[in-house]
Formats: sequence, C-alpha cells, structure tokens
Amino acid sequence: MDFPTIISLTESELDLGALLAQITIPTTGAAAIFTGMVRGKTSSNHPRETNFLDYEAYQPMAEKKMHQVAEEIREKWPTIEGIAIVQRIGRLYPGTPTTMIACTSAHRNNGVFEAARYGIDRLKEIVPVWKKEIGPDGEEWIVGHYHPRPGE
Amino acid sequence: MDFPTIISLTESELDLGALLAQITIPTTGAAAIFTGMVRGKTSSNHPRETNFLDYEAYQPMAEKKMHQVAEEIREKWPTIEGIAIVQRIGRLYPGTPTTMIACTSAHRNNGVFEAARYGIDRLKEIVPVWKKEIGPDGEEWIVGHYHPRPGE
Amino acid sequence: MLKVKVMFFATLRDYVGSKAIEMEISSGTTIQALTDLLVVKYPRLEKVKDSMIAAINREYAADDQIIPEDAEIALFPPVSGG
Amino acid sequence: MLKVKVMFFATLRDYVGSKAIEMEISSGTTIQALTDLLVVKYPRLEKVKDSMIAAINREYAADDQIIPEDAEIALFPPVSGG
Repeated sequence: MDFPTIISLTESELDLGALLAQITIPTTGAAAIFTGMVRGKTSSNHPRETNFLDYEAYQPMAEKKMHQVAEEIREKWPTIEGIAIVQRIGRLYPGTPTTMIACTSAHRNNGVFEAARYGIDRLKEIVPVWKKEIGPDGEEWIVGHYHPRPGE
Repeated sequence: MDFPTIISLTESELDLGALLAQITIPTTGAAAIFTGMVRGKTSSNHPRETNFLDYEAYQPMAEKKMHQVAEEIREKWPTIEGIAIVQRIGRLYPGTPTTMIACTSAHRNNGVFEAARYGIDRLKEIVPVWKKEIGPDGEEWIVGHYHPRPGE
Repeated sequence: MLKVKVMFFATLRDYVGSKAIEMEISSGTTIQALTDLLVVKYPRLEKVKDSMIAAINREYAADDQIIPEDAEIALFPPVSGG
Repeated sequence: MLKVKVMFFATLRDYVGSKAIEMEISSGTTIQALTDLLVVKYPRLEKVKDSMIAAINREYAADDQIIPEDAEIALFPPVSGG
C-alpha cells in the first residue's frame, strides 16, 4: 500500500479527525499530531492581547515547500506511514487551530513524535506564510528569523 | 484561568477537534496529540491480521490512574496548560482511534511533545485496561509487561 | 473473618470463569496468601500466578500487604490498554 | 532586456504598496542588483533590504544568482507561518 501524504493550504476549518483518517492505513497503529492555534493572550516576552491574526501565503511556493517538508520527513524516518501537513490562511481568531502536522506509523516508537516536531519546525523555517497580528493597540507583522539557503 | 484536565474512559467515538477545543485556553498556542488506533495488519514480530479488538477496563481504578497520569505530567512539565487523556473501550475495528493523549501549552517548545509521549507510555504501564485481539485464526489476550510498584 | 470482594480481569477472569467473587478471609491475610488460596480454588490460575498484579481498593498492592475489612481486591495480568 | 515579474509579501508588500510588478531588467542582473534597483524605486525597502529573502521561480535564491528570462521573483521577510 502506498503511504498517503496530505498537503493542504486552506481557508477552511481544520478537521483533525478526518485528516487523521486520511493518513491511517491498515498497518497504522500510532499517530503524533501537532497543532498550533491563535493565542488570545500572550504572557511571555512582549505580553499582549490578540484580536485576530491575518495569514497570507505565497501559495504555489508554500505548497511546494510543504511537500518538501513531507519528503524530508520520509527521508529521515522511513518508518513513517502517513503524513498530513495543513496550514490554514485568512483571518483566524483566538482558539482556532491554524496548522496541523500529523505523522502515523505502525508503533509509537517509530519516530512519530520526532517527525511531527521536525515538521512544524521546518514549516516555520521554509514555508512562505506570514501572519499579521491585530490587537487592541494596533497591528503588527510577525517576522520570523530563519534565512533558508539557496535551493533549500 | 484554571488549567483544564479531561479524563474520559468511554465507549463513544473520539472527537479530536472537540477534545482539543476543551483544552485550549486563551494563552494556548500549541498542542501535541498522540492517538493510537487498531491495526488491521501487523507486520513486525508476529505478523497477523486483526478483525477487531475487545477492550475492557477496571473502570474506577482506570479513571483514577488516568487522573494520576495527568498529575504526573503537571509535576514534570509545569508549563503544560490543558491535558486530555481518553481511552475508548468496547469492540473496536481497524482504523479506529482507541486512545488520545493531548497536551497544550503557550508554545511548542514548552514540553507538549514530551508530555504527550510520557502520557501514552504511562497509560500503557499503569491504567488497568486490557484488549483481546480477534483475528481470522482465533482470539488472544494482549498482555503487557509492566509491573507497577505498590502505590504507583 | 473478614469479607472481601475479589474481581478478576482479562485472562484471569477467563481462568476463574467469573468477574467477581465474595470471600471470607482470616484477619491478617496478605495478597500472597489470598492468591495461594485462589490457586487452590481455581487451579488454572497457577500458570499466571507469578505475573499477576493485585490492587487493593483501586491502588496497586504489594504481595505482603495485609487485606483490610471490606476490601475491593482486583487481580489482573499486566495492562495492555492504549 | 528581460521581462520579469516581482511579487512582494507581508511587510514588503506594505512598503511597495503593490502585490506584484512587471519589470524589464538587463540580461545578467542578479538578485542583489535587482534589490538595489528596487530600493531606489521604493526607498522604504531600504530598512528591510538586509533581512529580505528572495525566491526565483518558487525556489530560494542566492544574492548573486542571475535572473532568467520570464522569471517569477518573490521578495519577502523571514516566514512566520504555523
């Protein structure tokens, strides 16, 4: 059986259960899923409240790089069966899941946790998506820090 | 705000999205979720096919020990905000999620992955639940290997 | 004599043929002594005796732990949930 | 002269005031030379010039990379998805 890979850059609500079902095959016994959500309240560093985030993407490149992240996961953890990488875009309010990285395998010790963590780390490094934070005191672009190497 | 803890031993279908929403508070920005599902086909060790699993629990003690796992997580990772530990029981067919351990926090580097992994490891050690596997060649109880210490 | 309830799960329930029984035991009976009694009563328990796990009132118990009055004892194989 | 499309995202789009422009550039123009031209045209880019990331045809590009005919160039700040 082929190993399923789901890549989705979408304005629609994330359906974790449906996504998980899409990356579950007969040999699958374990999944690790990371989701990120909009914080309404941030305590650390620069404490603030958030009304909503506006996400935008360079769509064709973002989808290409999400596929690349999935390929990198498969190279590093050959025991991973299914991979789903989803990034939601548009206006997103506190409490809303914005991204999901899910990896499945036969057993929980086959790298599912490490692979999901790698996936979200890489998504935040190389997938061209940006968010602007709108709060009671105005709006601000959130700027990342990673500079990809040419061809990365 | 109090940190939510959801403990559920249930015969009902797991709703990942609803469970995640219950452990998302205004300061939450990240979640790591582990789910286990029934394998229809096992390749490793003792290769076999599975028609379904019958799960049973010593319910009051199982719920008590699931609460204990949540407390252990909070002691080890004080930055964890929400915890959901769900074990489904009854007759479960291949592809069906049987358990979920989800941990939320403000950021992904606050221990969510480690905490979810610890949670499933501990559930498999101390929560009194057993499964019988029914396949084309008959049925067999799956037996664990961990012997809890008195009072553990 | 004390009255106790003994519950069996998974393989042990199959071997005993019953989910739970009520028993009368002498004061001072330990988990070890109870399981010895049960093996006499249910010889099929012999083969799982050494891997058996015991709980008293929903808490894992030591072999030499003395069983209190009205205890809820549970005996079962190593757990296999998840 | 070559025709290229240059797309701007996030802060850079705000500074340029446009999502994308069409430009004619000399053959042999590098990403570095292009951004120098753009800073002249859009002075507000000056302050983000050093942290700007460039892609040519949807692939991360080096500063000294030569821009091919009909390229789709994208310029943006470090990504912040998730």
